Amino acid sequence: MKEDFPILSRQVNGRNLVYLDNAATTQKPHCVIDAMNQYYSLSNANVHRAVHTLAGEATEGYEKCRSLLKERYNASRAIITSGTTESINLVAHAWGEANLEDGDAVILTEMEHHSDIVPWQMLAERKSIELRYVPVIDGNLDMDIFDASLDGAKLVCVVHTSNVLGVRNPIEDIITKSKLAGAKVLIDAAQAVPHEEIDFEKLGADFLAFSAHKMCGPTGIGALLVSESAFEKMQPFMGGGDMIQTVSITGSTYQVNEHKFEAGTPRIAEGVGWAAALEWMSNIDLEKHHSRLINIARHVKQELVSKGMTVYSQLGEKDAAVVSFTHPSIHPEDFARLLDAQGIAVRTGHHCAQPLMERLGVSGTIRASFYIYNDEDDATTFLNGIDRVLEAMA
Amino acid sequence: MKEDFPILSRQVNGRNLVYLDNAATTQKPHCVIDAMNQYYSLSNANVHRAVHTLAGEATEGYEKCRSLLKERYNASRAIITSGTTESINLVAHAWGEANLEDGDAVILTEMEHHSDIVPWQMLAERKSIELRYVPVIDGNLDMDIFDASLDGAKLVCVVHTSNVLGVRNPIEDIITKSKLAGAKVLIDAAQAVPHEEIDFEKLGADFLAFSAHKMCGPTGIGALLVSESAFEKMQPFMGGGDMIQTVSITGSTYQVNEHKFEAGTPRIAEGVGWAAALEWMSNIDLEKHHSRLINIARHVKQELVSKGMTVYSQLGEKDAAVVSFTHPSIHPEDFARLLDAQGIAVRTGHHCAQPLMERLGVSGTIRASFYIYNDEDDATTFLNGIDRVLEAMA
Amino acid sequence: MKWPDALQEIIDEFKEIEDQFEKLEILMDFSTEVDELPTSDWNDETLVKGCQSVAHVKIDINDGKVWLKSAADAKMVQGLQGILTIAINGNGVNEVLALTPEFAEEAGILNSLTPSRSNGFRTMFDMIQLMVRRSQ
Amino acid sequence: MKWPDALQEIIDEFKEIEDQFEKLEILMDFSTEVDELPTSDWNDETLVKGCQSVAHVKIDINDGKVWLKSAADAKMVQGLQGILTIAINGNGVNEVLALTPEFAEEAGILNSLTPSRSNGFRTMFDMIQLMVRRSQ
Ligand SMILES: Cc1ncc(COP(=O)(O)O)c(C=O)c1O
Ligand SMILES: Cc1ncc(COP(=O)(O)O)c(C=O)c1O
Repeated sequence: MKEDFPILSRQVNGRNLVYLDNAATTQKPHCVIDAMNQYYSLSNANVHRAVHTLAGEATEGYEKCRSLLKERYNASRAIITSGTTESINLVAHAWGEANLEDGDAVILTEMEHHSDIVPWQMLAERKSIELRYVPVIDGNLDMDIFDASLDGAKLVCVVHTSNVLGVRNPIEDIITKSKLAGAKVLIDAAQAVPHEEIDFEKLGADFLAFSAHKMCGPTGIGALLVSESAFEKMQPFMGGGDMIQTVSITGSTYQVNEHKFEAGTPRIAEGVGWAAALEWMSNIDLEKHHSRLINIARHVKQELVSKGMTVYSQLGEKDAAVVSFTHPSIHPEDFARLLDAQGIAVRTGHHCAQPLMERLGVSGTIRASFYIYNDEDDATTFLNGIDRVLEAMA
Repeated sequence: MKEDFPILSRQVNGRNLVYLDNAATTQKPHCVIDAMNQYYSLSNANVHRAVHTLAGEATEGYEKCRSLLKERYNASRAIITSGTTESINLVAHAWGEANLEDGDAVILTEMEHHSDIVPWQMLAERKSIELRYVPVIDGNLDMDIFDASLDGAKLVCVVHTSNVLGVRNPIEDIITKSKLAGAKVLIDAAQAVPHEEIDFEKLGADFLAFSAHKMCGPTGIGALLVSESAFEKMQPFMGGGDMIQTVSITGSTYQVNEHKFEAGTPRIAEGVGWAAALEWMSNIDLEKHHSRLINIARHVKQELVSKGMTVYSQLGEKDAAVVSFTHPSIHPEDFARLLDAQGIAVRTGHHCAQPLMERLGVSGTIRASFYIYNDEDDATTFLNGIDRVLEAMA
Repeated sequence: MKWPDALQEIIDEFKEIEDQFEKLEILMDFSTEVDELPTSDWNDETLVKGCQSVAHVKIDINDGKVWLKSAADAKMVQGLQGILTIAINGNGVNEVLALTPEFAEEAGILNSLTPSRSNGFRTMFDMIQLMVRRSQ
Repeated sequence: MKWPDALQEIIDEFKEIEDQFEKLEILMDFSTEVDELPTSDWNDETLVKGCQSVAHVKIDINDGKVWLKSAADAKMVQGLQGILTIAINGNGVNEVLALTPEFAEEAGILNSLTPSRSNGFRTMFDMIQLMVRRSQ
């Protein structure tokens, strides 16, 4: 697997790179890099409106990304955005503005990424909407409080898999209960799609947001899957070319399909690159990798605990292989920098989840997140790297 | 020059590609393609928050794009967006919502691209704002009506260079008068930055929007330059990671610099690619190319007229080399398809400027737009191609 | 897939042509095969939506046989309509419903059209079959 | 650029080290050089903004000589503060104002830090010089 990823043969500070910052962004296989290269070298053109050959190829390349998304996730509507963050903001504007009213409640959780908090706080400032946060206890959502919060909620926004703890929330349960209570459901699947297969239709959620760059695809592109019933209720968000049917100085009419929400020249090369990533991933057995990686993560956790670290990740059966920890005295940034000096890339800080940090009672953690190209050797190098840090700081 | 652009040695329908759809998007030189390739192969990581080496390189690469933009255009604020369309929508939301009030007037022109019309129509629906359209006469803005419209206007939105006619509007005059009248000014520079040097500070506009893909850069990225006085008055648009300082369940505080408007993982590889394009362009003498291209365009216009076509472009001294025309009986799409069969790429349709089409009294035009890598041979091939179409359709 | 003879002949004719320009010329020649739908019969039901140029189609069924009337402003679309006219006119409902739009790809016509245009063609094709199904 | 002797010595020391880990160890060793700013003196004026970890700096000028007091929670930032302490303490106002942050790059320290961190360092450095200028 590693040989598919050019960056993994790179040296950092004189050592072979061990990349364990996968929850932030994943690396790209050759085929993805080549697809974009090829697009720019052979087919680059603007899409949709022109009749010339390049424009046809560019349109096919871009729209193929959409068809692959619909196919892979079993969705009838896939809006292409710039990433999870824009996808969620799109829901807040295109659906929220039109369908939420003063006094309505939106349920969030303390485990959300800032991208699934701030858009709702901003909406709550434009309208008087009540935001109800489901607390986290022992690294999991407090489902009793969730149940109790449902009454009067019009929308439930929940992260499928936490980028800090790796915890995979009981979203099936959450969706069922929310639907029963008459609430729409938005799933932040940024960390989910890289780790498990998802059937959007079957899940029954209304919105599912994710980014290409966290699943071996390019930066600058992501998607929002939408149920038909929610799609019908969405008003345009950004205005411009490609999202209109007619424009006159007295008013405009809009496209009826996903293009309605894709104003302006779209992310064409990015769509081509993501399509290549989706095709590449269709040959990857995520489940097999998942069990392999969760075992590695559990081993790493055990070792870290025995070395005196506090580990916040529970690493349950279905959780992602994300190990968040702190050392009782070494500052996370010193820790990360000393690992980087050994070629090991991990992340430190609040991971864009400050409310969760507050709940955990820390200002930040060190996070090692494993992905399909990581193996036991990486874990060993990482643990040896930790030992060297502990020795140096002793 | 052509050898710098890999796509230009491609064959289309058995002929050498002659690419004359540059107003839709431009081609990319090797160095831009290579820079992105290299980024993904060597430095890919998420930006800003991590301390590891790759993240440092990625951040430097992305932020270099911003510094180059500020330097090239002499601007103190450069917000990176997904393109002109998002830049204009950003102004409508981040500045418009906070600074326009019921009853205020916004001036647009009939020459605007849909991306500079629809966001204002949508804002006008959210607030009662009056939209005043400056008409086009003989291919130019009616400046008398512009002058008469200024009273009570809070914002003037005008396209620097038309994507349909190539006409370069008297924006210096427009800016001076607007400032005198106390109105802010937004310039749609999507077609301007590829063709002329721009000094944002000196121009004195408040907002300048453009896209990388129209100036040899990648898709999926663009910018909004903002004056300090307007920047201070902008409220956040999209919420998420990277645009906040702190997030808690009781509320959030925002970044104070451009990051405030760049929510979520940014367009990292795109920033790296655009930086390469900006560096490449810094060695291009745009003025020299401009006089070369406008002469080619004028020659093409003359020939088209002598062949019985109606040409809508005036092609004045400072206009871009964009030739829009129709044939009295041949449908534009048939025309374009028969040119494509000869390897010649032109655009047909309304060019996302339906109000202008209405004014010109056509439903669409055929548009040949020339760029720095086009030469007289391209013009000759194009004109010969036209002859073959005329013969076939005679 | 096996096509009706008349259609197969057309496909073969196109396949023999290499030059794309000539292919389009032949395509336009088929415009003379169109059984013209007069503008007075144009309405929202006959309009092909999603097509970049204006196109209209209408179906009549007489004694179980299908007849296509159509019109378009672009010559290439007329050409496509002409081919459809040959493939459809005078054939039984079941034969028409058995057609698929892939013949245009096999003939190399759709290849020469952009997706948005080929979508227009698919839309037109689907519309015709829907009209046939509804008129039964 | 010519650096003050004490600083030049430090730069040379860093330049001799190849291994990045060792470089960081040496950097942290300089944390002992910090003249500690007690938490009771921390305030919004002393806080270095834009630094990812908590850092504070304060300047005293006595008889035209500058003295730096500082504190930070991360050891590497303390190390940087330690180097600044050596470069600044007891020197005249003009000497301090003549310093530029590039010495950290020359020593290969900034290279080993990310831009956001090096921005933190630059911010800290700029803050100190501003404080010196203001206290004159
Ligand atoms: C004048 C003008 N304005 C705005 C745009 C929109 O740019 P983009 O599609 O890159 O957002 C374009 C290009 O299509 C243009 O030519
Ligand atoms: C759970 C979660 N939600 C949302 C995001 C935001 O994704 P992006 O930055 O790609 O918009 C991330 C990644 O940073 C994430 O991990």
